Amino acid sequence: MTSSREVVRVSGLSVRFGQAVVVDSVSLSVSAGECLAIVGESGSGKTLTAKALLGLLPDGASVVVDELVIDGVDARRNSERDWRRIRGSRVGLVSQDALVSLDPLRRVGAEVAEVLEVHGAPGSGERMLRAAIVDAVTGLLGRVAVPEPAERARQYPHELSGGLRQRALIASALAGEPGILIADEPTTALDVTVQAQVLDLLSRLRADGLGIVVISHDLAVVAGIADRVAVMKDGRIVEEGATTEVLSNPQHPYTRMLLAAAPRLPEPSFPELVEGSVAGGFPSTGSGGGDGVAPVLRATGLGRDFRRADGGIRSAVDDVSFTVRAGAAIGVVGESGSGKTTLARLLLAFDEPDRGSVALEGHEWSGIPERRRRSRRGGIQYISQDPLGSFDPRYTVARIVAEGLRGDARGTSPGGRAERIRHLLDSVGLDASLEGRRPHELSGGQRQRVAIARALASEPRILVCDEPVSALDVSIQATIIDLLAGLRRDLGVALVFVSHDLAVVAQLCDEVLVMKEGRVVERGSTRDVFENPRHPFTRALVAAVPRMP
Amino acid sequence: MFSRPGSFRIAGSLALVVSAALVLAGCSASSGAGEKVEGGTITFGVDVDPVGHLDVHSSQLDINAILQRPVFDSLVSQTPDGTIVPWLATKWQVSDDQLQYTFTLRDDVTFSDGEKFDAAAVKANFDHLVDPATESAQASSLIGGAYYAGTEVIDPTTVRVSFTQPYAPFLANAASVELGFYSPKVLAEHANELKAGGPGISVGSGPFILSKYTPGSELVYTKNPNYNWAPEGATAQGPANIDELDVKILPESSVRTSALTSGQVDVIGDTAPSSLPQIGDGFTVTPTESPGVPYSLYLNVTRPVFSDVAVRKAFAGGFDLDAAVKAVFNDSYQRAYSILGPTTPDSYDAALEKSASFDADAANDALDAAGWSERDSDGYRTKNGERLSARWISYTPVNEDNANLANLIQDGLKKIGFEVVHDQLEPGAYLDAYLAGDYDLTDWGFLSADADVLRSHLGTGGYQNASHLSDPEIDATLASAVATTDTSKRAELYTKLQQWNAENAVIVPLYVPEYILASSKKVGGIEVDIHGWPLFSGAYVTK
Amino acid sequence: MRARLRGRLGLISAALFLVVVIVMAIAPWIFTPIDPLTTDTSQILQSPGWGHPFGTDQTGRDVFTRVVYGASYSLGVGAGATAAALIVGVVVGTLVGLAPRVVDGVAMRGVEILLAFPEFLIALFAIAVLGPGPINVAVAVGVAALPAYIRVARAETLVVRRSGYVEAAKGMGMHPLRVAVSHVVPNTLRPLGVIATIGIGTTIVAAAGLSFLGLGPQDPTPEWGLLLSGGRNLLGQAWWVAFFPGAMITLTVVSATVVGRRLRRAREGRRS
Amino acid sequence: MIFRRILARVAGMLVVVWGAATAAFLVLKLVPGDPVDVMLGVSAQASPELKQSIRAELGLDQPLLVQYVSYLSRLVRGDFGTSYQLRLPVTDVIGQQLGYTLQLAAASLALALVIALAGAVLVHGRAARGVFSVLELLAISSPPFWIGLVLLSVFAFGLGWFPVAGADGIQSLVLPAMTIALPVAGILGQVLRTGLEDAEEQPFATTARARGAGPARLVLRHTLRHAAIPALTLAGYIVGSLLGGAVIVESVFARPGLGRVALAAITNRDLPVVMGIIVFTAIVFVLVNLLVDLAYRAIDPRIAPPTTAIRGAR
Repeated sequence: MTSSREVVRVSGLSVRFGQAVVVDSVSLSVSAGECLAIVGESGSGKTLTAKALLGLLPDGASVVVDELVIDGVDARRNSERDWRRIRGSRVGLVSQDALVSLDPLRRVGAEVAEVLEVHGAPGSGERMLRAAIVDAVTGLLGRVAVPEPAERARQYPHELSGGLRQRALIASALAGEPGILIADEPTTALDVTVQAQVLDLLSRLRADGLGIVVISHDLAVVAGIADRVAVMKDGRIVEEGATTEVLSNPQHPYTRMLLAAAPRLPEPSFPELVEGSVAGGFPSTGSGGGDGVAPVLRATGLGRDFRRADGGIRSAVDDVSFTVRAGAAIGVVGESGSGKTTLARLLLAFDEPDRGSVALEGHEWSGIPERRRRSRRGGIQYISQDPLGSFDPRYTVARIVAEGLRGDARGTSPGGRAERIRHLLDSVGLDASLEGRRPHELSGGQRQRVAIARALASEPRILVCDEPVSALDVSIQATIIDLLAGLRRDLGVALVFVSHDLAVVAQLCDEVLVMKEGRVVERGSTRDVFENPRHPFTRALVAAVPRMP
Repeated sequence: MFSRPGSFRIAGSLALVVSAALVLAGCSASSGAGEKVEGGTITFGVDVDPVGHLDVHSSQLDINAILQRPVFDSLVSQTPDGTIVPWLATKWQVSDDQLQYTFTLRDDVTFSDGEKFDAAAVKANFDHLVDPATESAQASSLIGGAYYAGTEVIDPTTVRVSFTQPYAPFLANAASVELGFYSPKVLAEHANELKAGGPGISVGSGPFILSKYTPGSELVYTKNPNYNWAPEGATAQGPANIDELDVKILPESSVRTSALTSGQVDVIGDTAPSSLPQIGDGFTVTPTESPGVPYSLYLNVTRPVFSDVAVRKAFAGGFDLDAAVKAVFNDSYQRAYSILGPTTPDSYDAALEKSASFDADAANDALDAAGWSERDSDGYRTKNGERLSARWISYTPVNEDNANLANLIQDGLKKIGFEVVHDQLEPGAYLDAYLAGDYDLTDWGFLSADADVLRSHLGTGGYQNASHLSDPEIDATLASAVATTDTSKRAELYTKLQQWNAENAVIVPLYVPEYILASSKKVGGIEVDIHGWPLFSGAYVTK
Repeated sequence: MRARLRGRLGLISAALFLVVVIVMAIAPWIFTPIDPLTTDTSQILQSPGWGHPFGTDQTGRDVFTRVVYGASYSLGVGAGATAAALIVGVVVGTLVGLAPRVVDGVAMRGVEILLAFPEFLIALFAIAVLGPGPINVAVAVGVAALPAYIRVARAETLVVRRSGYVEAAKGMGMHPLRVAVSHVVPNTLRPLGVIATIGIGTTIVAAAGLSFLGLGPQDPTPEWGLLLSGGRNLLGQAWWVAFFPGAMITLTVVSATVVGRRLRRAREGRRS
Repeated sequence: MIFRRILARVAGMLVVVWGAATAAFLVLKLVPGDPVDVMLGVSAQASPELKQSIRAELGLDQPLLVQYVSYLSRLVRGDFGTSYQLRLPVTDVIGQQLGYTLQLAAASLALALVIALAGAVLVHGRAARGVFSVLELLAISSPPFWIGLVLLSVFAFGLGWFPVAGADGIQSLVLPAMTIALPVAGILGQVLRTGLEDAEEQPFATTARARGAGPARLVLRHTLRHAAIPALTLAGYIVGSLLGGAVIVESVFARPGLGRVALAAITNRDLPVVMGIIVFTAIVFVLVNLLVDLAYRAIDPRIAPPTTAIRGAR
């Protein structure tokens, strides 16, 4: 590691906007063939640090730096023109979500070719002929393991899958053969199995001698690829060291907190393989309250079809059955498009099933007129990924929560109501002083708590949560999960918890359904499923989850 | 017809009898500053597009009369002093009972499409213009309306026009472009397209040929090289001097003015008096006072407010007309004193000039005496709780100068406690109100080269009798005036009528409109007729 | 910081100007002691000066006074026609937005046909049907503005109807009528109100345009478009007769637009 | 599949034109007053017999439905009827004047595009953009007739650089085209600029810059296409401005053209011409929307955006 050439050397980097210091005396260095991970939560300054390495800080940012060497070039006094010479040729950028990071209006090949058009042939800088560029683009796409690279080059980003898009984005960053690659949350938008493949690719590139800086909010993601980790908080690097060292023996309390907050998945073992689906049966899923407890919610053979653009039929949910008993917590996991959200909507009767039925508290819930459901809706409540969208922007927190109160509670005296609202806010850990705020004045965590308070207002028996913590920082995520676990414990509320994040489900739920293409491919107790996955898909899913050493 | 700022001839369209005599070889409107050149092009900016009204026999637009004169010839011609001279007819004879006019025609005249001009052509044209299918109002009344009996061919060069009653204005009217001649071939083949007009359709025997027409934009005339039958005594004989006459349609008066001053056009018609200072000295300006009834207010004597002659007189003298006309027209147009314009042949009573003047005290006294002595909260006079108020209807669009004049009049009358409500009505609504008599006063000026115009304005049941006057004595005077060709006798009768109106204030004349022609010094030889309209047969450009 | 102050300054002056114009429309006599119809043959075409800040016209009327009195018609038409179009637009648009898909489809086809025409041409065609006149001009510009409001109201209704909070309300067992009253309508009205603020400007210009073409009120009524039209032949000698009414229209519209945009930005800022 | 889509599209276009034609027919039947009176002019004292014969000739004595069917069948054959006022077939009236208006519209559009693009692409820096956006606001808010008069009095009456009126050559086109172009350029410029600024903040722009792309490349290869999408939604509004502007500008500058015809037809209640212009406008808009859709598809490979153009965006 020390023998290699240094490709990035920064010391004393500070970035400020007006009076606010957003990056504070950051120093770091990366050698060829080394991967440095910068980890931090939103607002920690990690992305700005990365952008400073490309000279891409937004207008209004003022930079002070003692040392800034990019692939052998002193970039301290770089003009915009100087930066342009470096970008792409000496330092490449891979950002989150290639769907928007590749120009959606241009073909993939054109995007990959851009560096070559701007800088000419890598090394020589000679102008490249059209044909040479096409060959080079095909070669680059092949190098990042894009199948049928020549054809893919002629497609548009939206026509590629998420994984291929991200690979194409990496190819475009590699086109100028830079010494250093800045990867800003390169896998955040990807499904876990695809994420593993992209991380694999990055490791391979590192092995080929590329210096890589990975920016991530997720310690687990970087654990497998980074040689060293720098933890950032409030613009400063609070801890830096070899990855294994930092993860196993964190020094800074913030690092410790991050590690503690990150949900973990137990190490799986892969015993005998069972082919085929286990769906369709009606296995006992009763737990928590024991077998004698009546089911709160029962789904029987649920199916829901949608018409595809080409006229065909796609079953978003197909033959799904399960039972939720009082106080139970069931996780529903799967990758994007697996039908998780459609299932949640069917349970909530926001949508009607084409096949099968849902029963709530022993009475039919699907297939009846809405007006017959209305009075019973208080019994089942919904927490969405986007709480802000679920609030009327004109309402105050108090009014939002009040809306959730059941008819009888609404009828009580104003004082009683106010008391109840305060109690609800208190139960989700919100200060009563927030009552007068409007949704846009709240933080993400606060919003989710308000949403939960509103849901609790009608004293539901069951909460259906659709990715309730995906948009939150890991520390906030942990507190919301704790809150939900506490509510379940204290109030006996059952949970249906839809998530792409196996670790979160493992932490909160005692049973899990694994969905793929609308069907349940595996089910069982969380421990069983995650520790001894039997279905190949579950295995791949579990195996792909990044783990900390 | 509704275009001239000076003469708002709404009612011309309602005409039974209108006379519009034209004159060739009139006064010269321009004399070039440089050396005269053969050929060349003159551009002429006009205000109105005659689109859809190009048929001389049915059109009622002044602009059509101006723009078709170069193309269409008439039997006779009239000089600015009213003298009738031979044109396509070399001589004529009027029968003793004044019911038959026999014309002897030139035998060397051809239409520009090669057709021969002869007695049959005259009959074909006159038959056409009285044919109901032609929908002619103007030309059919010029030829005598109900008095017209018919036209017969005596031989190829002799034609006779007959009347049921003596009709003195006929000769003057025969000089008008409305009684001009189409090629008989056009009448036979293109009768339905005459209104749309254009090359190959608007075909006459005149010194110019309409060669291009772009509606909304321009008309181009090329000279008729065979032309050799100008009116007797005209300064320009033979073919026209210029090769081409380009007419540009420029509706805004300010636009016309600056088109002239910037050299974009050589001549402009209907120049706004207010723009004269802008035109300046480098140009020739030829104003011609229009004959006929000046721009006037017609007080409806059948309505309570104006049935009292004292109120009418108070109205007429109750506002400062001199100041108003001066303010609006900048000394360009003269205030009118009589119901006939000074240039109307053989009729004008100059004795009336300066006879009437603004006298607010007299008007106030008269109104007090007439019983309108109380005032309401708005300062208007009342009688028996009824406000002294008159409804003035105008036909839209009202040109700006007249609108300004109306404002001054309204405001002036307000000061003596006389309310005038000015309703500007779109044509349909105006016509409804007009025909129903649902108004106290209305306004227009009526262009005419014969004083017989008064018959329709003052005669019982006359179509322009907006005052609803019905006076047997007046009717008798009008009837004897139209039946005599003795000019001094006519003048005497019309003077009587003018003085009668001055006493009775049935019509309140406001100003004498003028047709103002302005031309660049780069062109010369343009003459104007009795209306002030330009004639281009002798026009030339200079180096 | 400076840019923010400058933006604020623009907003404040725009709002102030609007207030002044509104006061002009309601109580013109505060600004000028003169009657807008009073002529004075001794004061014809005076250039702007102490006695006549905007000069005088061809009959000696004070242009400033006429501009002040003109505010009431222009603003009245602007506000009245816009309000009428807004109300009808919201009612129709919301109903269409809440209606079954078939009704919605048919209605929107109709609106799209109307939307195929430029607003000003619709107003002109409306005048062709109604005939010219001051009231008809107001009706015409209102009719012309209507399709856009229907469309926006419907689109907003659909957005609100599919929004998380309406779903949440439904999930709480709220009656659809109550959902409509407490969520859908108020949230639909907000963006429309903002659009309407800007729409007033468009309407004023359209109405003035019709007057300018001689299809609206007639002289001597003081109306901005008509005043402007009255000055068009005087451009060479008395620019002020046409200039000030035009400037007044522009400033009013600019002010309405600035205020409307600011409201919109406030709204959008809240949303994201 | 594609064939079916084209068919559906054409059917949709026909429905819009048919709707406009029907609306025009119905609404204009509501026009008060006897069309025959209009036709003859207020002046003519035509006998009732003559009026009746004209009415019969025009089919006005038929039941409404019969009139409607014959009106549609004539439309299909391209016969828009005959102008009451001009005594010419409506197709001729429109045909004669179309050239002038197209000329004006094309010149205005070109000017507007040049101004808007120059303003959006070339104007940099906070202060300059601020000034430019104020100018845009003024251009958008000023009534077109006022802009026309101001341009006239400065450049034609004052400086004498351009002719005051008419339709002779390029010179006479400058001021009228500018009058229409300024407000259009104002709106277009704003939309383009906002579009460019939005696109510049998108991740793909950062990626492009990270590849070393300079500002010119960024605009030309990336952001301008993105900015063109919202600008395209203005197409309907712009064509509306061009046609509506033509009515006023042709009047102010004494130019021939469709706008003048429309205004004259409206003031004279020349119903066949009014109907002809309505149907003509509908056809223009249907075609414009088709072009806009094609342009969308050419610019944006993703799902096709809504088919109708939005207007009134200010």
